[in-house]
Amino acid sequence: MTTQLDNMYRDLILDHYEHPRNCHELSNVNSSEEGFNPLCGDHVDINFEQKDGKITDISVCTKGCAICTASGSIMSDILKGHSVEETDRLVKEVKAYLKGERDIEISNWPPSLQALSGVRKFPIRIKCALLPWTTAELALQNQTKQK
Amino acid sequence: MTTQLDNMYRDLILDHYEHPRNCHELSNVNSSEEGFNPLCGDHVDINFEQKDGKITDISVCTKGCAICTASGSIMSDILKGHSVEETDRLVKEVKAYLKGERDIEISNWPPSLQALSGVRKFPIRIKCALLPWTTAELALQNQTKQK
Amino acid sequence: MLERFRKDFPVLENNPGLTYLDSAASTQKPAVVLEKMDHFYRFDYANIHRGLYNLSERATASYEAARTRIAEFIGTAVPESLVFTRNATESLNLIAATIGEQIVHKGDEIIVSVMEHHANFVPWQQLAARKDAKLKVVGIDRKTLELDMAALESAITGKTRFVCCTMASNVLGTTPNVAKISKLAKKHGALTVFDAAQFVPHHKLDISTFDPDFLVLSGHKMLAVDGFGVLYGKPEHLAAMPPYMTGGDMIENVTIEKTTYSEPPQKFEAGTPFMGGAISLHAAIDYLENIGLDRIQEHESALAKLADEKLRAIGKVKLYRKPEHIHNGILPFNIEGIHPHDVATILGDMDICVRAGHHCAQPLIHFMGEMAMVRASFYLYNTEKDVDRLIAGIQKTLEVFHK
Amino acid sequence: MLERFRKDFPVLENNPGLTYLDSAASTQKPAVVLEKMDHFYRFDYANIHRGLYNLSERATASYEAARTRIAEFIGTAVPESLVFTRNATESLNLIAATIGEQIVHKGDEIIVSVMEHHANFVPWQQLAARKDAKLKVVGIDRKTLELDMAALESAITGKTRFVCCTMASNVLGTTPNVAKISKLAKKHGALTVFDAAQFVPHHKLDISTFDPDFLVLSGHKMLAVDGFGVLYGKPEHLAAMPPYMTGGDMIENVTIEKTTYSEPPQKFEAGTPFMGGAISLHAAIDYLENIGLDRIQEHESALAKLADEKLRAIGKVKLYRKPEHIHNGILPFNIEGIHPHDVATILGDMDICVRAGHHCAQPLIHFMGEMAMVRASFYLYNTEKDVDRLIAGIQKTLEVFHK
Ligand SMILES: Cc1ncc(COP(=O)(O)O)c(C=O)c1O
Ligand SMILES: Cc1ncc(COP(=O)(O)O)c(C=O)c1O
Repeated sequence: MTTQLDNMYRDLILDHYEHPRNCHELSNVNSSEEGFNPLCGDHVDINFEQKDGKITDISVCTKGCAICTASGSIMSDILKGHSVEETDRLVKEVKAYLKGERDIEISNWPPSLQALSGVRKFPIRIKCALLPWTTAELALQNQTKQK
Repeated sequence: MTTQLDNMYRDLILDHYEHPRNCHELSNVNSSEEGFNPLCGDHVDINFEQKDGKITDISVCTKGCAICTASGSIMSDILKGHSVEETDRLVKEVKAYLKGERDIEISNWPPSLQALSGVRKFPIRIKCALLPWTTAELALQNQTKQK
Repeated sequence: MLERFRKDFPVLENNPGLTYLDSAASTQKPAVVLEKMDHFYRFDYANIHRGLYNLSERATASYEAARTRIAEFIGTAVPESLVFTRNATESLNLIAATIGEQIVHKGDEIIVSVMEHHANFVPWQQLAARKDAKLKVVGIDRKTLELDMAALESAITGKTRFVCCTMASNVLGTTPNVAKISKLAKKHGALTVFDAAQFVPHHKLDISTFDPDFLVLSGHKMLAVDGFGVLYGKPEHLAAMPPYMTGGDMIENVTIEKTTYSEPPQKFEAGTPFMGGAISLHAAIDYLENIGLDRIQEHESALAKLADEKLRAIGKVKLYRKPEHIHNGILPFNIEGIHPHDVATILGDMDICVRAGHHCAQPLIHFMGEMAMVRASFYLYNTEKDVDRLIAGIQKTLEVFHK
Repeated sequence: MLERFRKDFPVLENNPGLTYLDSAASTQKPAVVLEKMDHFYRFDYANIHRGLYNLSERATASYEAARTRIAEFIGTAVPESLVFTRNATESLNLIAATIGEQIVHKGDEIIVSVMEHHANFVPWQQLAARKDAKLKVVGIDRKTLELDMAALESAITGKTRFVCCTMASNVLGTTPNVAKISKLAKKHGALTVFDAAQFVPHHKLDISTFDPDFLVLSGHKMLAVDGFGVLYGKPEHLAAMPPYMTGGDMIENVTIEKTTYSEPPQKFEAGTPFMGGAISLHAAIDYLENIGLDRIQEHESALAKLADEKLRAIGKVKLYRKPEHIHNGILPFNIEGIHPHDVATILGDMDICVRAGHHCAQPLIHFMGEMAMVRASFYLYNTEKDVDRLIAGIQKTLEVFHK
């Protein structure tokens, strides 16, 4: 087995896959979106609770592959408590990084987020890692539009 | 130039091309048909005058290549005076011979008709030689149906 | 065994260590197929039809010889009943867009099986939607995974215009009884459309035994190159159908006011066709028949059964087919708790090529209660070593996921 | 001159004595194109899309690299605006059957030129008939053989939905002013469909200079193998258009009730595509640009002009193009009193390959008052010797017919 593969299926990723965080009912949903990846049949359901421009709670429920599930779970851990603006910036940064669009310094990212980097060596699986992020972005955009 | 080609463009053929016989008005048309060959744009117009099961007059007017024009002209010379049944048999024989469907003894054919044999070496041109004959056949069939 | 034929496949020679188990998606090509096609381009190439010179006559002859050979291969003596297309998908779309448009009306019914590839599902679903007709989906027996003939019998009525069914499921490998289906359809005046894309690489086909109205296949699934497919249609249907595409080589006469069309099959082959594809399928059929489809079927089934046995022994692997039903190389499975795409990625990393996902058969996958499946598909060039490597790969996958 | 490239073409090497003057029907293939395609099948072949292993990723990368290269070649930075088809004919049918069906209604108008190939004529004629719309046919100037721009200007109205025009006539070689046509169409809110099949082998194309709505081409007319064509569509059109064919690889989600489709270009590429064809066109473009289209155009025009001159000198030959208008290798002519098919047969017998007939452009041939024409078409691999052989062939033809 190649080290690239090892790198993608790190224990941290597998742990998030086996025990995805933050899939729960929210008392108050301010924005939501469903995402779908026809490649894997991955399906992700994202809900945000917001207050005063801050994400007060988030729910991410994934049915899918390890990469997508872990990515969504990691994301849910990180976004909680951030401002909507910060979130938007981070989502864009993660997307750009995964797609390899530009050089991005990730050493100041939370370690769990850094663990996603292994997927960059598997171009066809990048979509799996991206799905929760693009879905979150859409959810926040929808919400912005509604205002 | 190959002898096959020489054989196809015999003087007799060229003469029938330059001076096609029997393109004229009939006083009494009993059956007629137009034939069209999309390959060359060949067009042939055939009219029969019949009486008591005999072909009393025939008109064949062709706009087309040397092979088609000559074939129609030769045919017009031969069919006149034949019974409809004989004609039908001869048309079928000529078709089968040109298509190479079966061995046919042609030594008792009129020399002008034998001259058409050169076309057999040029499969793509066989259609040109066939057009007047298939059109004549259709004309006679139509007439039979009308009875 | 067929070991000695493996060396005929350059991709396998040029990628040492490759275990190619994705032949149901597309087969590799034997050198002789590539060489015959290459020879055509190096010696005989010209545009066919209407060329009044030897090169074009030779190209036309090769193209039409392929038609005759393919006709013989599927069991018809009428080469003109074969239309050349890009792939099975186009063949099916052609049927739906021509005779489908002609004969399906509001309130009519179209029957498909739940195990169709999207290519034999979506065109009918869309036709039904356009026409306000009803799409009836016939299920499969959950135990045997065979087509539910009883359900088909109760679904079919006098309003049924088409019965569209695969001859071999690309996911399950099951092979419906086409003779029965054909008979039933005829009784109700429905036309049959059989998708032989996945059948004909593995099983001897003889359409004269069940008289389909339409049948389709794809060259790239049977050792020919991609980009070339076939549509068989009964001559009387082809004669009555309007053309699908219009343009050069399919017209009889064009005036500004009006166009008249050529006879089939030219009527359905607008524009310059893929002559090289026809030649490659001709060569592929020669190659397949030289080995013998019986032997190929026997070989690939034996490998699939062996893999089935070894996977069962591992435990944790869910196998969908019963071993006694395996009679071709298609083997679908899943590992508990590991998504098929992760399985395929780990196998792929070890150069073991399998397919994972919905296999363009979402209705079936949902019917089976799954999100996706892994499919290993064996063909004539696979060996027991490929089985061993697959097993090693699955074991590795379990390790990675700490199972 | 380009003499040294002739040896790159195996058909010419393998058929000594062949004078191939039918490149406008289809070009011969350089060895490098055949080799790159062959290499693909021997090293990298697998079905693209959804394959989670290296071989499939490589195949996908090669296929998409071809898209990027072809996009660059025609002057767009958006590879997704290119849909891969079988040939120019399919590309045109696709347009007529999707957006054509969408936007043409009763009383609307479609404009075509009289010099269209049937592929860009019949689909519009049939669409107009289906929709009870009006097909307006714009003529050409009988002297210059150029498109009659004044006629086009007076034909176009606010009801015109499409202006469909060739960029180079396959019979006359004339090249309409697409920038003017495009501007005029935009002014009236009509969409443009340009047939570049005969233009792009000889002339540098840069769509950014005239911004067409749609444009089509065929690989086999520009050194690639047959069976592969391209449709360029503006991204906003492609996004709004319904799919043409449905099936695998073009869907997002299929349930028994409903199907949703992928984004363009996948939406229009149902089923397994012709990957080898894409790779061959990629290689062909590299080869063409390496020589330079300017040089090719110069070379072939010089040969056509030389032939023109020598044919005029014989007398009895009717030449349709004015020498000063020749700027590519297409040369139509007729011999008085000898049918074009007889001319081509005699030339063919001498291994001189020309085309005779209506060239899939019957409206034009009739407009010119002819039944048929002979067409010699020169390309980069032709030489002055080919011109000499053509002249000798014509002289022989006159002899045979005692002229
Ligand atoms: C101007 C023009 N358009 C369209 C076509 C059709 O090309 P294809 O047969 O490759 O679809 C041709 C080829 O003859 C052509 O010359
Ligand atoms: C059963 C079946 N039908 C149709 C198809 C579609 O074949 P193609 O992509 O060659 O059109 C496939 C290929 O995946 C298949 O397995």
